[in-house]
Amino acid sequence: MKSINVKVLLKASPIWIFILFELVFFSVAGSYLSLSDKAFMDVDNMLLLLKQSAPIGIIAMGMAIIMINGNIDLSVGATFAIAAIVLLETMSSPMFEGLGDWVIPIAWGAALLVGTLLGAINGLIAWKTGVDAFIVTLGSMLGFRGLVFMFNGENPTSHLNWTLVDFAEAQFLGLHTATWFLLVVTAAIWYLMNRTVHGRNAYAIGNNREAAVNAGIRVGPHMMINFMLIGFLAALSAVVFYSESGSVNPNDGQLYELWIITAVVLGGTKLTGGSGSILSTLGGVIAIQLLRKGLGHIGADTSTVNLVIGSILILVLFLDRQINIKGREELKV
Amino acid sequence: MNTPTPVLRLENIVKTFPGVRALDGVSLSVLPGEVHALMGENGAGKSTLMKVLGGIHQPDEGQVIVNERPVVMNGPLEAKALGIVFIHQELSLAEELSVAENVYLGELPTKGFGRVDWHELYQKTDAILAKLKVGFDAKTLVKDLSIANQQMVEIARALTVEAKVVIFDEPTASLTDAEKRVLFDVISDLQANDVGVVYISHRMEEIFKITDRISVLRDGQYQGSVATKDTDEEGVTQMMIGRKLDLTRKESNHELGKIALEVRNLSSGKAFNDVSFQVRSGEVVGFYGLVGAGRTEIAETLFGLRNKSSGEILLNGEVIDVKSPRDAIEKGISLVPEDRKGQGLVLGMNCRDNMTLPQVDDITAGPFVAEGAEIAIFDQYRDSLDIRTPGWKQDVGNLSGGNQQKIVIAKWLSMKPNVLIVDEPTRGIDVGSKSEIHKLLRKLASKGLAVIVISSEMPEVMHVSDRIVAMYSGRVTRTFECGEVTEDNLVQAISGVSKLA
Amino acid sequence: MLRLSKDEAIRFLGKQGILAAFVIFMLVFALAEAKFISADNVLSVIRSSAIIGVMALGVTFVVVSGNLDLSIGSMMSFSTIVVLDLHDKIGPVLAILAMFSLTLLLGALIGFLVGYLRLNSLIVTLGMLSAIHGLTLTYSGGKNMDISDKSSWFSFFGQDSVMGIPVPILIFALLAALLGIILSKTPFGRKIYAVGGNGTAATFSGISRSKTVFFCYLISSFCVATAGLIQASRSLGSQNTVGQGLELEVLAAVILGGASLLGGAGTIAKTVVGVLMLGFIQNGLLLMGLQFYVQFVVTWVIIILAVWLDIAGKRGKLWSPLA
Amino acid sequence: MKFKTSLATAVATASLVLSGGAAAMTIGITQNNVGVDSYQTTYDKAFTEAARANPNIDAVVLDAGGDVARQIAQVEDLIQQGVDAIIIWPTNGEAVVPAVRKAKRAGIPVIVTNSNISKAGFDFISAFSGPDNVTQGKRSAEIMCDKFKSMGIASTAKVVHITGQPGYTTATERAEGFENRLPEVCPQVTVIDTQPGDWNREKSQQVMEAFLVKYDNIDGVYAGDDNMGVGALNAAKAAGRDGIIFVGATNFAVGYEAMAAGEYWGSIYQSPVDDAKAALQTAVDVLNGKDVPFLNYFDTPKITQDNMSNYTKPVF
Repeated sequence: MKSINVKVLLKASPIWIFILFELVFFSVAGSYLSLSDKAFMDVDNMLLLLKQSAPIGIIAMGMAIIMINGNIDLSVGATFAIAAIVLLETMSSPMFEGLGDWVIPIAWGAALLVGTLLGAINGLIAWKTGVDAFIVTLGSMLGFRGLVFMFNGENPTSHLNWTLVDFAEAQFLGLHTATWFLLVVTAAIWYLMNRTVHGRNAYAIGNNREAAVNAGIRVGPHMMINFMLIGFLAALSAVVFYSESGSVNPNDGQLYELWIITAVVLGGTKLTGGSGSILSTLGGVIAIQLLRKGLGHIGADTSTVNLVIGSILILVLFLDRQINIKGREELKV
Repeated sequence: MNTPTPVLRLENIVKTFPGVRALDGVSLSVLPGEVHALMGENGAGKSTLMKVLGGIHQPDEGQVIVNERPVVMNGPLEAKALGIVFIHQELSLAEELSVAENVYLGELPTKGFGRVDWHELYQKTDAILAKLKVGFDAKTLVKDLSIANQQMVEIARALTVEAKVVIFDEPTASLTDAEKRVLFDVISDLQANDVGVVYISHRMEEIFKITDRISVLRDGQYQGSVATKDTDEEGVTQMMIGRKLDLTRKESNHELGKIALEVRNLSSGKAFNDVSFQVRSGEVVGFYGLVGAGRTEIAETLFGLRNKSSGEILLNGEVIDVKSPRDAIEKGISLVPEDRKGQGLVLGMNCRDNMTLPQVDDITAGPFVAEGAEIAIFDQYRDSLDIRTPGWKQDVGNLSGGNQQKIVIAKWLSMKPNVLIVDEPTRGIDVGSKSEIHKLLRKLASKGLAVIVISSEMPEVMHVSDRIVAMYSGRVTRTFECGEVTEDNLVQAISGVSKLA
Repeated sequence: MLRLSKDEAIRFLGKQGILAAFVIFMLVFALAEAKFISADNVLSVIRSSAIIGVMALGVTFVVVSGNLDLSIGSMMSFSTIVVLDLHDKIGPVLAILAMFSLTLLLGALIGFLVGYLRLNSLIVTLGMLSAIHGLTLTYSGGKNMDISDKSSWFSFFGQDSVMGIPVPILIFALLAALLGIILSKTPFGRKIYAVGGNGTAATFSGISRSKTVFFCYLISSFCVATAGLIQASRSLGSQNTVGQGLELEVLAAVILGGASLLGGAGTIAKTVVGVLMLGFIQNGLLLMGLQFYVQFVVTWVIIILAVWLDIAGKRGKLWSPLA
Repeated sequence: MKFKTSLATAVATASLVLSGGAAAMTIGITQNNVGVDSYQTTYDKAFTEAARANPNIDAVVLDAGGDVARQIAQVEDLIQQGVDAIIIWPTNGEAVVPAVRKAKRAGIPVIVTNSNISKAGFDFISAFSGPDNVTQGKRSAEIMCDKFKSMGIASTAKVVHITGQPGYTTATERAEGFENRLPEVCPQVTVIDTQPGDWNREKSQQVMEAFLVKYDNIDGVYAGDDNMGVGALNAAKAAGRDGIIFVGATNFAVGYEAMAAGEYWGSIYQSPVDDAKAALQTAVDVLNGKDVPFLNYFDTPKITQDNMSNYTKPVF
């Protein structure tokens, strides 16, 4: 991993080839079909691509850990919405009125804390009751969404703070604030999963849980930490996004889990756990955003976007299987 | 002669699970530098005892004493810290990770803030691998290793700490002879360093080759310990099952019938090549060879689970084409597979349903399954095979290994096959049930069934077979008639020493 | 006197916990609000549960076979839109036939992908969720579909009653009885349990795993088509998104009924209990004047408790032994 | 197939660009959620057609699919592509304000269509084009009150109210208009319950089913649009409750038919085609430097069983 060059990346994960293919396709198709004078692969457009990948991307990093660990989290969309509400409610709260813009770090902290806490609830239930994470988070997907509605009924929660909006819209070294968050999170999670004991143990647990238990790895706490991490990241994603937009509908974040899982699977992470790469997950996220952007660029409508994304997901799964098939004489089970 | 202080003592260990008294006052002591065999039938409490020793279970009563100090161990890491190391029977590795990460699983060296110290990790692992004389290094991914090499990784784990006691649970199940020798060298090294070794195995020849003392458990109770040199197989068996075991083979006293199954020049991919043999009705043909020699793959091809690449299969003189297990079943071929829990049974299903699974389409009343007829089948085979279960409603997952295996055999016998293929019929089954199953196979043959027995245990093939087909690396090296087989020439045939006969 | 040890209590709860919880719920609601157990209300709850219920029957087959189906909501929108559109064009009979054929075709496609190509069912049906939604929008051009003749006999399936019992309830009951018998009494049903319990062992017993899974999806899509028929007939018009999100409600009902997502366990009768329980909770909370979203939180708690008790009963311990 | 036609459209427009030289203006639109109901779909089609009919206009037509994040991304994309004007149908009137500010800063005029953004964003937009939803709510209240008076139950009538999607400006404004006007014209009529139906017929049907269980006397139903109104009507019919007065808004074809059948009393006539054309025209006017009223409403009259013959059946 010392010399990360493009070639190694391509070999390691076909997702980058897919992205390349998308870029070429949309550039060529765009030059015939698009109304825009600017090319699809314009630098500004690519920078925007990264920025727009951030809300899904930041959470996807958490989902990658969870899935590598052998679990799944269906509740992230609802966690995202709750964190957003906490952020905006805190900023409008009369309690912090005298603080001026100093309310911002408090609001951020509160949102991140709540996100982490919700993750911890999922982790704790899965750990202590032994109920499968799929079911635990399917339940909390409903439950957390219920909590979202309890804040403000079915009304949106809003608070526009222009200092915050300016911060969120800023560009540093050409990259948007959201992009920086995405990149830093990616780097941090990459480091966590590849260089630390926690990360390596998470791989081991996903790979062979029995073996990990026998080796004395405490499966429960690792699982709990991972759920707290994804809760934190879902909240971070909300913090970054809603700092800029300033208003959350109670339905926001719905179906995010589906997009996120799609991105992680496109990135090559196995649903059975134990294998998966953080960099390829970033690739999966970018591939989906690129697909959406590209289809919009060439004038495809909603129905087409849905059809194409659904089909590509199945196609990738199919190709992955075809590539890994060993031959006609394999055992047929 | 003064007795050295035991490195490990167990005193009156009691462990109960809901409804079961798994360990009932077990005492045991392991001396430094001795190899101590622990034996017992399946369900005798060996695994529970080992889990107590490994810190996975905590005893309800009694004490674990390490170096004359009573200890309480809450988890495998604490056990390891006390110098008790456990080598598991079933491969317990994370395949996607490197060899080094597996060897130090659960205790990766760190350098602050939870960061892994890769340099130290690789260095230490390579040092251990060098001792084991293996041909791979610390950075290799486990998934790229052969099964035998994976077992060596498992063994390497024992050498990561200053072990006082190392427990081996059936370590040789998938090792070649050469690898076994390395393992035994490792064990004698440990011995030389005054480490106590607990060795669990069903394989008598190994027990008598390397152990100093033998302790026996039966039904969760300690039956006593004897010096290995003071006893023999018969003696140990008697301690284990509480009675004498009749191991002598009765010559087949029935006439062999026509050729039931013939295989001509059969090949399938890289698994096996140009295999030919015949099985007559009334005959038991044993297939013997190392793991990976292609025996199981032949069975799978005959049963339609694998495509052949060339050659032909003849049943009662007619060429047949078996594309799926369904085809095989319809033509009267049955397969009792190698992996009882993975391939033979649906553990969450009851005994009756498991037994009638292959013929569930045929025992019907109108569109429904005829449950009465099913129960009749179950009753018949429960009686004839002496299956011990509270009733047909019992989930097979709750039965002992031997009874589970009998359910699988019953399942295929009830199909009234012409050819019965049995793959590793007694793997993981205790001695008592083993001999019952051997008798059963002989009896079936005497009733005119053509039987193929695949086994990795030499005594077993020699005991049950009329003829033995020896395989090495996907090819048949020699076919032995009943009279001409000896341990020596059989070992030669399966290790590639003797050329094609 | 009845005396239970802690272990026995856990085991009992594991086996009958759902039923016990159901009974307790009904009692509490009945005491709190007399209207709750009125015949009118009970019929109305079952009637509005019928659509979820019919789909849950099919999903039970899929789940017992060891797979998932997240595409049913999207597929139901498709069925509803297609039958409404075709009603005016080719008449009700042909429209129903065409709609069932098309929906079964989608089921067959999923069955082929999961059964024969052995692709992961979670991802396949997730992809189909999106793809079928796209298909529906393409078909309808995004427009609402309405039947112009509001007096068409087509309204029979959703709006009429036979002997005082609303037709959706009759359809639900009949289908539940039929599918219940298929799952528990026929060779095919037995094979589904085998395939879901241990697919490899089923293959080694000569059972075609591919075929079994394929037919489970076919049955699931048949149920979805039936639900779409009831839906279309009930409102004689629909938006493209009518089934959106129902997959989760259905899955919740099936899990509540005790089917294991690992496969091999679950029955139609228990699924029916799960469906009714969700329906009555929803209704009871509404009658007590609570907002619909309170029901989300209650469902969350109940699902976790139900599954927890189930596995606690099996392992004989309340808490997971996991370190 | 839709994909083909839109490709064809795009090709046609593109070739137009090539043959006839650059068109005078490029206008981008990001819509709320096409395909979720007929109104939005019809709007989408009408807008595309209107843009195609005008040789001076190139239109980039996008759809946010109801997702705020996607809509913000689309506004950014449109800014980046350098369009001349942006029309936005907000998914959330509050959340798009910063994105609109960005467009303003990039020198691109923004026209809000159909449903307004929050007041915080008024500084950054050139105009709002759409129906006057407060007035619509008021008119619905008047329709209902008049009917109650003619039935002689204006002193006792009980009404339930099914609103559109919460947080959606159209829904808030209509509800506000209705709830304010009703007590003015019929002070004794009481609104006994209010629940959202999310612009969704099925959801509204469920809400109404619950109302019917809960309340034995319901005289009138006001729904935020006809789609929901018909859902409520279906629930009442299924429960066999006759004599309820249904009043909606945004007259849909189903509502019109139900009115013709005598089951549904009245609504507000609002055409998505007018809506789309008005938005496009407003954008063109802004670009041409014409004076445009900041709140550019198009007329949405009352329609009831009595006067419905004056109106053609809506196409959606």
